[in-house]
Amino acid sequence: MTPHSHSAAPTTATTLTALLVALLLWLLLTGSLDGQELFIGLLVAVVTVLLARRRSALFDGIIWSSQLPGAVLLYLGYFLRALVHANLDMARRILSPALPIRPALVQVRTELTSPLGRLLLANSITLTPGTLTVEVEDALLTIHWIDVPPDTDIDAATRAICADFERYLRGFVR
Amino acid sequence: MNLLGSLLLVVGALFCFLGALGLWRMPDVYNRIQAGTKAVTLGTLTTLLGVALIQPGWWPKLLAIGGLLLITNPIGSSVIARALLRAGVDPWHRPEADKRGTP
Amino acid sequence: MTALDLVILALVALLITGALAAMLLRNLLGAAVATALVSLGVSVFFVILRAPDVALTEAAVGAGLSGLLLALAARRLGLWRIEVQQSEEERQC
Amino acid sequence: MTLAELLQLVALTLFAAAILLGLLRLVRGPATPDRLVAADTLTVIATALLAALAPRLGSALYLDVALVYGVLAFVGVVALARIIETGGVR
Repeated sequence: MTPHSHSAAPTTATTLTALLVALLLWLLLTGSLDGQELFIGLLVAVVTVLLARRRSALFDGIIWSSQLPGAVLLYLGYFLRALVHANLDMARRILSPALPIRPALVQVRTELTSPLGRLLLANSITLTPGTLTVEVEDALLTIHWIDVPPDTDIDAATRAICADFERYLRGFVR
Repeated sequence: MNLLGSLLLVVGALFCFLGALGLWRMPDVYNRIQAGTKAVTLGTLTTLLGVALIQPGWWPKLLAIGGLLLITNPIGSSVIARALLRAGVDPWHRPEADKRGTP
Repeated sequence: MTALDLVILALVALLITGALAAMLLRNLLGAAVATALVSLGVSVFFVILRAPDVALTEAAVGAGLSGLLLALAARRLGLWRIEVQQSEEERQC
Repeated sequence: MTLAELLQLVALTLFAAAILLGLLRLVRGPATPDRLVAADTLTVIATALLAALAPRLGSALYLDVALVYGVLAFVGVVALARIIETGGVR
Protein backbone atom coordinates (compact mmCIF):
# COMPACT_ATOMS: atom_id res chain seq x y z
CA MET A 1 0.00 0.00 0.00
CA THR A 2 2.66 2.45 0.88
CA PRO A 3 5.00 2.82 -2.04
CA HIS A 4 7.90 1.06 -0.36
CA SER A 5 11.19 1.76 -1.99
CA HIS A 6 12.89 -1.61 -1.81
CA SER A 7 15.18 -1.44 -4.75
CA ALA A 8 17.94 -3.59 -3.28
CA ALA A 9 18.44 -6.97 -4.92
CA PRO A 10 16.38 -9.62 -3.13
CA THR A 11 18.19 -12.35 -1.26
CA THR A 12 18.11 -15.99 -2.27
CA ALA A 13 15.67 -16.81 0.52
CA THR A 14 13.08 -14.28 -0.63
CA THR A 15 13.38 -15.42 -4.24
CA LEU A 16 12.86 -19.02 -3.12
CA THR A 17 9.83 -17.94 -1.08
CA ALA A 18 8.33 -16.19 -4.09
CA LEU A 19 8.97 -19.31 -6.18
CA LEU A 20 7.26 -21.46 -3.55
CA VAL A 21 4.22 -19.16 -3.44
CA ALA A 22 3.91 -19.13 -7.24
CA LEU A 23 4.20 -22.93 -7.38
CA LEU A 24 1.60 -23.32 -4.63
CA LEU A 25 -0.81 -21.09 -6.54
CA TRP A 26 -0.26 -23.19 -9.67
CA LEU A 27 -0.95 -26.38 -7.71
CA LEU A 28 -4.18 -24.95 -6.30
CA LEU A 29 -5.32 -23.77 -9.73
CA THR A 30 -4.64 -27.01 -11.59
CA GLY A 31 -5.45 -29.29 -8.67
CA SER A 32 -3.38 -32.19 -9.98
CA LEU A 33 -0.03 -33.70 -9.05
CA ASP A 34 0.65 -35.08 -12.53
CA GLY A 35 4.35 -35.05 -13.49
CA GLN A 36 4.00 -33.08 -16.70
CA GLU A 37 1.72 -30.46 -15.19
CA LEU A 38 4.13 -30.10 -12.30
CA PHE A 39 7.03 -29.53 -14.70
CA ILE A 40 5.15 -26.86 -16.65
CA GLY A 41 4.12 -25.28 -13.37
CA LEU A 42 7.72 -25.12 -12.21
CA LEU A 43 8.69 -23.51 -15.54
CA VAL A 44 5.92 -20.92 -15.29
CA ALA A 45 6.77 -20.18 -11.66
CA VAL A 46 10.44 -19.63 -12.49
CA VAL A 47 9.59 -17.27 -15.36
CA THR A 48 7.10 -15.37 -13.19
CA VAL A 49 9.57 -14.93 -10.37
CA LEU A 50 12.30 -13.79 -12.76
CA LEU A 51 9.97 -11.24 -14.33
CA ALA A 52 8.84 -9.93 -10.94
CA ARG A 53 12.13 -10.20 -9.12
CA ARG A 54 12.14 -6.67 -7.78
CA ARG A 55 8.67 -7.13 -6.29
CA SER A 56 9.61 -10.31 -4.44
CA ALA A 57 11.36 -8.15 -1.83
CA LEU A 58 7.93 -8.13 -0.20
CA PHE A 59 8.64 -11.57 1.18
CA ASP A 60 11.74 -10.67 3.15
CA GLY A 61 9.58 -9.78 6.15
CA ILE A 62 8.93 -13.42 6.97
CA ILE A 63 10.77 -14.81 9.99
CA TRP A 64 11.72 -18.39 9.13
CA SER A 65 11.64 -20.67 12.15
CA SER A 66 10.23 -23.99 13.21
CA GLN A 67 7.28 -22.22 14.80
CA LEU A 68 6.19 -20.58 11.54
CA PRO A 69 3.28 -22.94 10.67
CA GLY A 70 1.93 -22.86 14.20
CA ALA A 71 2.11 -19.07 14.35
CA VAL A 72 0.34 -18.74 10.99
CA LEU A 73 -2.40 -21.10 12.11
CA LEU A 74 -2.86 -19.23 15.40
CA TYR A 75 -3.10 -15.94 13.49
CA LEU A 76 -5.58 -17.37 10.98
CA GLY A 77 -7.77 -18.75 13.75
CA TYR A 78 -7.84 -15.45 15.60
CA PHE A 79 -8.43 -13.58 12.33
CA LEU A 80 -11.37 -15.73 11.25
CA ARG A 81 -12.98 -15.42 14.67
CA ALA A 82 -12.57 -11.64 14.50
CA LEU A 83 -14.01 -11.61 10.96
CA VAL A 84 -17.19 -13.43 12.02
CA HIS A 85 -17.51 -11.21 15.07
CA ALA A 86 -17.05 -8.12 12.89
CA ASN A 87 -19.82 -9.19 10.58
CA LEU A 88 -22.32 -9.94 13.32
CA ASP A 89 -21.52 -6.52 14.77
CA MET A 90 -21.94 -4.85 11.38
CA ALA A 91 -25.22 -6.70 10.75
CA ARG A 92 -26.53 -5.44 14.08
CA ARG A 93 -25.64 -1.88 13.19
CA ILE A 94 -27.13 -2.08 9.71
CA LEU A 95 -30.38 -3.67 10.82
CA SER A 96 -31.12 -1.48 13.82
CA PRO A 97 -33.31 1.44 12.74
CA ALA A 98 -31.42 4.07 14.78
CA LEU A 99 -28.12 3.36 12.95
CA PRO A 100 -25.86 3.36 16.07
CA ILE A 101 -22.61 4.72 14.65
CA ARG A 102 -20.22 7.46 15.81
CA PRO A 103 -17.58 7.49 13.06
CA ALA A 104 -14.30 9.41 13.17
CA LEU A 105 -10.71 9.11 12.00
CA VAL A 106 -8.13 7.93 14.56
CA GLN A 107 -4.44 7.17 14.30
CA VAL A 108 -2.60 4.16 15.66
CA ARG A 109 1.08 3.29 15.85
CA THR A 110 2.44 -0.10 14.81
CA GLU A 111 5.70 -1.77 15.76
CA LEU A 112 5.90 -3.95 12.67
CA THR A 113 8.65 -2.76 10.36
CA SER A 114 8.44 -4.80 7.16
CA PRO A 115 6.05 -3.94 4.31
CA LEU A 116 4.56 -7.42 4.44
CA GLY A 117 3.81 -7.13 8.15
CA ARG A 118 2.15 -3.76 7.70
CA LEU A 119 0.18 -5.03 4.73
CA LEU A 120 -1.16 -7.97 6.75
CA LEU A 121 -1.92 -5.70 9.71
CA ALA A 122 -3.75 -3.18 7.53
CA ASN A 123 -5.77 -5.93 5.88
CA SER A 124 -6.66 -7.46 9.23
CA ILE A 125 -7.76 -4.10 10.58
CA THR A 126 -9.92 -3.48 7.53
CA LEU A 127 -11.76 -6.75 8.01
CA THR A 128 -12.35 -6.56 11.76
CA PRO A 129 -15.05 -4.87 13.86
CA GLY A 130 -15.86 -1.38 12.68
CA THR A 131 -12.44 -0.30 11.48
CA LEU A 132 -11.09 0.56 8.04
CA THR A 133 -7.46 1.34 7.27
CA VAL A 134 -7.34 4.57 5.31
CA GLU A 135 -3.64 5.27 5.09
CA VAL A 136 -0.33 3.68 6.06
CA GLU A 137 2.53 6.12 6.55
CA ASP A 138 5.62 4.48 8.00
CA ALA A 139 4.55 3.38 11.49
CA LEU A 140 1.39 5.48 11.60
CA LEU A 141 -1.87 4.03 10.40
CA THR A 142 -4.88 6.29 9.85
CA ILE A 143 -8.04 4.39 10.59
CA HIS A 144 -11.70 5.15 10.06
CA TRP A 145 -13.44 3.80 13.17
CA ILE A 146 -17.19 3.46 13.01
CA ASP A 147 -17.84 3.70 16.75
CA VAL A 148 -15.25 5.80 18.52
CA PRO A 149 -15.54 5.87 22.33
CA PRO A 150 -15.27 9.36 23.88
CA ASP A 151 -11.77 10.70 24.66
CA THR A 152 -9.71 8.36 22.51
CA ASP A 153 -6.03 9.19 22.03
CA ILE A 154 -3.42 7.38 19.97
CA ASP A 155 -2.36 4.94 22.71
CA ALA A 156 -5.90 3.90 23.61
CA ALA A 157 -6.72 3.42 19.93
CA THR A 158 -3.56 1.36 19.43
CA ARG A 159 -4.49 -0.87 22.37
CA ALA A 160 -8.06 -1.29 21.19
CA ILE A 161 -7.47 -1.85 17.49
CA CYS A 162 -4.13 -3.33 16.63
CA ALA A 163 -2.41 -4.68 19.77
CA ASP A 164 -3.94 -8.16 19.52
CA PHE A 165 -3.23 -8.57 15.84
CA GLU A 166 0.30 -7.37 16.29
CA ARG A 167 0.95 -9.97 18.97
CA TYR A 168 -0.19 -12.77 16.65
CA LEU A 169 1.54 -11.33 13.57
CA ARG A 170 4.87 -10.94 15.30
CA GLY A 171 5.06 -14.72 15.57
CA PHE A 172 5.99 -14.99 11.91
CA VAL A 173 6.56 -11.57 10.39
CA ARG A 174 8.82 -8.63 11.13
CA MET B 1 -23.29 -32.78 2.91
CA ASN B 2 -25.33 -31.34 0.09
CA LEU B 3 -27.80 -29.92 2.58
CA LEU B 4 -25.11 -28.34 4.75
CA GLY B 5 -23.47 -26.84 1.68
CA SER B 6 -26.76 -25.34 0.53
CA LEU B 7 -27.31 -23.92 4.01
CA LEU B 8 -23.89 -22.25 3.83
CA LEU B 9 -24.82 -20.85 0.42
CA VAL B 10 -27.87 -19.24 2.00
CA VAL B 11 -25.78 -17.80 4.84
CA GLY B 12 -23.25 -16.41 2.35
CA ALA B 13 -25.99 -14.88 0.22
CA LEU B 14 -27.52 -13.38 3.36
CA PHE B 15 -24.24 -11.68 4.25
CA CYS B 16 -23.89 -10.37 0.69
CA PHE B 17 -27.41 -9.00 0.97
CA LEU B 18 -26.58 -7.36 4.30
CA GLY B 19 -23.52 -5.79 2.72
CA ALA B 20 -25.61 -4.33 -0.08
CA LEU B 21 -28.18 -3.13 2.47
CA GLY B 22 -25.41 -1.44 4.44
CA LEU B 23 -24.24 0.17 1.21
CA TRP B 24 -27.69 1.63 0.89
CA ARG B 25 -28.28 2.72 4.50
CA MET B 26 -24.96 4.21 5.59
CA PRO B 27 -24.66 8.01 5.60
CA ASP B 28 -21.28 8.60 3.91
CA VAL B 29 -18.71 7.01 1.65
CA TYR B 30 -16.35 5.74 4.36
CA ASN B 31 -19.12 3.96 6.24
CA ARG B 32 -20.39 2.51 2.99
CA ILE B 33 -16.96 1.10 2.25
CA GLN B 34 -16.88 -0.45 5.72
CA ALA B 35 -20.28 -2.09 5.47
CA GLY B 36 -19.73 -3.20 1.90
CA THR B 37 -16.29 -4.69 2.17
CA LYS B 38 -16.66 -6.60 5.43
CA ALA B 39 -20.03 -8.25 4.96
CA VAL B 40 -19.43 -9.08 1.33
CA THR B 41 -16.00 -10.61 2.00
CA LEU B 42 -17.37 -12.95 4.66
CA GLY B 43 -20.39 -13.71 2.49
CA THR B 44 -18.18 -14.72 -0.42
CA LEU B 45 -15.97 -16.88 1.80
CA THR B 46 -19.03 -18.65 3.21
CA THR B 47 -20.38 -19.19 -0.29
CA LEU B 48 -17.06 -20.70 -1.40
CA LEU B 49 -17.12 -23.02 1.63
CA GLY B 50 -20.65 -24.07 0.74
CA VAL B 51 -19.63 -24.86 -2.85
CA ALA B 52 -16.67 -26.83 -1.50
CA LEU B 53 -19.09 -28.94 0.57
CA ILE B 54 -21.41 -29.52 -2.39
CA GLN B 55 -18.57 -30.42 -4.80
CA PRO B 56 -15.68 -31.72 -2.63
CA GLY B 57 -13.40 -32.22 -5.64
CA TRP B 58 -13.18 -28.50 -6.32
CA TRP B 59 -11.55 -27.41 -3.07
CA PRO B 60 -8.11 -26.41 -4.45
CA LYS B 61 -9.53 -23.86 -6.85
CA LEU B 62 -12.00 -22.58 -4.27
CA LEU B 63 -9.16 -22.17 -1.80
CA ALA B 64 -7.19 -20.16 -4.38
CA ILE B 65 -10.18 -17.90 -5.04
CA GLY B 66 -10.73 -17.41 -1.30
CA GLY B 67 -7.09 -16.59 -0.62
CA LEU B 68 -6.80 -14.09 -3.45
CA LEU B 69 -10.08 -12.47 -2.45
CA LEU B 70 -8.96 -12.19 1.15
CA ILE B 71 -5.87 -10.30 0.02
CA THR B 72 -7.25 -8.12 -2.76
CA ASN B 73 -10.60 -7.08 -1.30
CA PRO B 74 -9.37 -5.17 1.78
CA ILE B 75 -6.60 -3.58 -0.27
CA GLY B 76 -9.13 -2.41 -2.83
CA SER B 77 -11.38 -0.76 -0.27
CA SER B 78 -8.37 0.69 1.51
CA VAL B 79 -7.09 2.22 -1.72
CA ILE B 80 -10.48 3.82 -2.40
CA ALA B 81 -10.60 5.22 1.14
CA ARG B 82 -7.08 6.62 0.87
CA ALA B 83 -7.85 8.24 -2.47
CA LEU B 84 -10.92 9.88 -0.97
CA LEU B 85 -8.97 11.17 2.01
CA ARG B 86 -6.25 12.59 -0.22
CA ALA B 87 -8.85 14.15 -2.49
CA GLY B 88 -10.16 15.99 0.56
CA VAL B 89 -13.42 14.23 1.37
CA ASP B 90 -14.25 14.70 5.05
CA PRO B 91 -15.87 11.86 6.94
CA TRP B 92 -19.41 12.28 8.21
CA HIS B 93 -19.87 13.03 11.90
CA ARG B 94 -22.91 12.53 14.05
CA PRO B 95 -24.09 16.11 14.50
CA GLU B 96 -24.18 16.22 18.32
CA ALA B 97 -20.77 14.63 18.74
CA ASP B 98 -18.23 16.45 16.62
CA LYS B 99 -14.56 17.36 17.06
CA ARG B 100 -13.32 14.08 18.44
CA GLY B 101 -10.21 12.17 17.43
CA THR B 102 -10.01 14.01 14.13
CA PRO B 103 -6.47 14.94 13.13
CA MET C 1 -35.86 -22.56 -12.11
CA THR C 2 -37.71 -19.53 -10.80
CA ALA C 3 -34.76 -18.39 -8.70
CA LEU C 4 -32.49 -18.41 -11.74
CA ASP C 5 -35.12 -16.31 -13.49
CA LEU C 6 -34.95 -13.82 -10.64
CA VAL C 7 -31.19 -13.61 -11.00
CA ILE C 8 -31.60 -13.08 -14.73
CA LEU C 9 -34.11 -10.29 -14.11
CA ALA C 10 -31.72 -8.60 -11.68
CA LEU C 11 -28.95 -8.90 -14.28
CA VAL C 12 -31.13 -7.37 -16.98
CA ALA C 13 -31.88 -4.47 -14.64
CA LEU C 14 -28.12 -4.15 -14.02
CA LEU C 15 -27.38 -4.11 -17.75
CA ILE C 16 -30.02 -1.55 -18.69
CA THR C 17 -29.34 0.75 -15.74
CA GLY C 18 -25.58 0.51 -16.24
CA ALA C 19 -25.88 1.34 -19.93
CA LEU C 20 -28.19 4.28 -19.24
CA ALA C 21 -25.87 5.54 -16.51
CA ALA C 22 -22.88 5.26 -18.83
CA MET C 23 -24.71 7.42 -21.35
CA LEU C 24 -26.25 9.98 -19.01
CA LEU C 25 -23.58 10.59 -16.36
CA ARG C 26 -21.73 13.85 -16.83
CA ASN C 27 -18.72 12.67 -14.87
CA LEU C 28 -16.47 10.53 -17.08
CA LEU C 29 -15.12 8.46 -14.20
CA GLY C 30 -18.67 7.60 -13.19
CA ALA C 31 -19.37 6.60 -16.77
CA ALA C 32 -16.26 4.37 -16.78
CA VAL C 33 -17.49 2.66 -13.61
CA ALA C 34 -20.91 2.12 -15.20
CA THR C 35 -19.26 0.60 -18.29
CA ALA C 36 -17.32 -1.83 -16.13
CA LEU C 37 -20.58 -2.83 -14.45
CA VAL C 38 -22.24 -3.50 -17.81
CA SER C 39 -19.43 -5.86 -18.73
CA LEU C 40 -19.90 -7.56 -15.34
CA GLY C 41 -23.54 -8.22 -16.16
CA VAL C 42 -22.68 -9.50 -19.63
CA SER C 43 -20.02 -11.80 -18.18
CA VAL C 44 -22.41 -13.37 -15.66
CA PHE C 45 -24.93 -13.73 -18.47
CA PHE C 46 -22.45 -15.70 -20.55
CA VAL C 47 -21.91 -18.01 -17.59
CA ILE C 48 -25.66 -18.57 -17.26
CA LEU C 49 -25.77 -19.28 -21.00
CA ARG C 50 -23.03 -21.92 -20.43
CA ALA C 51 -20.26 -20.20 -22.37
CA PRO C 52 -17.39 -20.07 -19.86
CA ASP C 53 -14.72 -19.23 -22.44
CA VAL C 54 -16.59 -16.19 -23.72
CA ALA C 55 -17.33 -15.15 -20.14
CA LEU C 56 -13.65 -15.44 -19.27
CA THR C 57 -12.66 -13.15 -22.15
CA GLU C 58 -15.40 -10.69 -21.35
CA ALA C 59 -14.31 -10.61 -17.70
CA ALA C 60 -10.66 -10.04 -18.59
CA VAL C 61 -11.30 -7.34 -21.17
CA GLY C 62 -14.35 -5.70 -19.68
CA ALA C 63 -13.48 -5.62 -16.01
CA GLY C 64 -9.75 -5.07 -16.05
CA LEU C 65 -8.57 -3.59 -19.31
CA SER C 66 -11.45 -1.35 -20.37
CA GLY C 67 -11.74 0.24 -16.95
CA LEU C 68 -8.01 0.85 -16.86
CA LEU C 69 -7.90 2.20 -20.43
CA LEU C 70 -10.88 4.50 -20.01
CA ALA C 71 -9.53 5.87 -16.75
CA LEU C 72 -6.06 6.46 -18.18
CA ALA C 73 -7.47 8.10 -21.30
CA ALA C 74 -9.71 10.37 -19.25
CA ARG C 75 -6.75 11.42 -17.18
CA ARG C 76 -4.49 11.97 -20.17
CA LEU C 77 -7.09 14.15 -21.84
CA GLY C 78 -7.75 16.08 -18.64
CA LEU C 79 -11.42 15.21 -18.71
CA TRP C 80 -11.80 13.76 -15.22
CA ARG C 81 -13.74 15.71 -12.71
CA ILE C 82 -14.75 14.51 -9.28
CA GLU C 83 -17.85 15.92 -7.67
CA VAL C 84 -18.17 15.16 -4.01
CA GLN C 85 -21.06 17.38 -3.15
CA GLN C 86 -24.51 16.65 -4.53
CA SER C 87 -24.81 18.14 -7.95
CA GLU C 88 -26.84 18.15 -11.09
CA GLU C 89 -25.49 14.68 -11.77
CA GLU C 90 -28.08 13.23 -9.48
CA ARG C 91 -30.95 14.53 -11.53
CA GLN C 92 -29.43 13.07 -14.66
CA CYS C 93 -30.67 9.56 -14.09
CA MET D 1 -38.20 -30.45 -4.80
CA THR D 2 -35.72 -31.41 -2.11
CA LEU D 3 -34.76 -29.24 0.83
CA ALA D 4 -31.31 -28.56 -0.64
CA GLU D 5 -32.85 -27.25 -3.85
CA LEU D 6 -35.16 -25.01 -1.85
CA LEU D 7 -32.19 -23.59 0.07
CA GLN D 8 -30.32 -22.89 -3.16
CA LEU D 9 -33.40 -21.12 -4.47
CA VAL D 10 -33.43 -18.88 -1.40
CA ALA D 11 -29.71 -18.16 -1.83
CA LEU D 12 -30.15 -17.14 -5.47
CA THR D 13 -33.08 -14.89 -4.54
CA LEU D 14 -30.95 -13.16 -1.91
CA PHE D 15 -28.17 -12.65 -4.46
CA ALA D 16 -30.65 -11.06 -6.86
CA ALA D 17 -31.88 -8.74 -4.10
CA ALA D 18 -28.29 -7.80 -3.23
CA ILE D 19 -27.56 -6.92 -6.88
CA LEU D 20 -30.65 -4.72 -7.01
CA LEU D 21 -29.69 -2.90 -3.78
CA GLY D 22 -26.17 -2.25 -5.06
CA LEU D 23 -27.69 -0.98 -8.29
CA LEU D 24 -29.86 1.44 -6.32
CA ARG D 25 -26.74 2.93 -4.71
CA LEU D 26 -25.11 3.20 -8.14
CA VAL D 27 -28.05 5.18 -9.49
CA ARG D 28 -28.48 7.43 -6.46
CA GLY D 29 -24.79 8.32 -6.23
CA PRO D 30 -24.60 11.07 -5.03
CA ALA D 31 -20.98 11.39 -6.22
CA THR D 32 -18.52 9.34 -8.25
CA PRO D 33 -16.78 7.75 -5.22
CA ASP D 34 -20.11 6.29 -4.07
CA ARG D 35 -20.56 4.74 -7.50
CA LEU D 36 -17.04 3.35 -7.38
CA VAL D 37 -17.74 1.72 -4.00
CA ALA D 38 -21.02 0.32 -5.29
CA ALA D 39 -19.23 -1.14 -8.32
CA ASP D 40 -16.55 -2.69 -6.11
CA THR D 41 -19.14 -4.32 -3.88
CA LEU D 42 -21.18 -5.52 -6.86
CA THR D 43 -18.07 -7.12 -8.32
CA VAL D 44 -17.45 -9.21 -5.23
CA ILE D 45 -21.14 -10.12 -5.02
CA ALA D 46 -20.92 -11.25 -8.65
CA THR D 47 -17.88 -13.38 -7.79
CA ALA D 48 -19.87 -15.09 -5.06
CA LEU D 49 -22.81 -15.50 -7.43
CA LEU D 50 -20.61 -17.11 -10.09
CA ALA D 51 -19.22 -19.53 -7.50
CA ALA D 52 -22.74 -20.33 -6.29
CA LEU D 53 -23.91 -20.98 -9.87
CA ALA D 54 -21.00 -23.30 -10.67
CA PRO D 55 -22.32 -26.52 -9.03
CA ARG D 56 -25.70 -25.91 -10.63
CA LEU D 57 -24.10 -25.69 -14.07
CA GLY D 58 -21.91 -28.66 -13.26
CA SER D 59 -18.37 -27.73 -14.29
CA ALA D 60 -15.34 -26.33 -12.49
CA LEU D 61 -14.65 -24.21 -15.58
CA TYR D 62 -17.11 -21.64 -14.29
CA LEU D 63 -14.96 -21.12 -11.21
CA ASP D 64 -12.18 -19.79 -13.45
CA VAL D 65 -14.47 -16.98 -14.52
CA ALA D 66 -15.03 -16.05 -10.87
CA LEU D 67 -11.29 -16.11 -10.21
CA VAL D 68 -10.35 -13.96 -13.21
CA TYR D 69 -13.18 -11.58 -12.48
CA GLY D 70 -12.24 -11.14 -8.84
CA VAL D 71 -8.59 -10.41 -9.58
CA LEU D 72 -9.02 -8.18 -12.63
CA ALA D 73 -11.81 -6.08 -11.19
CA PHE D 74 -9.44 -5.32 -8.33
CA VAL D 75 -6.96 -3.94 -10.85
CA GLY D 76 -9.65 -1.76 -12.42
CA VAL D 77 -10.82 -0.41 -9.07
CA VAL D 78 -7.27 0.44 -8.02
CA ALA D 79 -6.67 2.29 -11.30
CA LEU D 80 -9.82 4.35 -10.92
CA ALA D 81 -9.03 5.10 -7.28
CA ARG D 82 -5.54 6.27 -8.22
CA ILE D 83 -7.06 8.75 -10.64
CA ILE D 84 -9.36 10.13 -7.94
CA GLU D 85 -6.29 10.41 -5.72
CA THR D 86 -4.16 12.34 -8.18
CA GLY D 87 -7.08 14.28 -9.64
CA GLY D 88 -8.44 15.70 -6.45
CA VAL D 89 -11.81 17.36 -5.98
CA ARG D 90 -12.73 20.07 -8.38
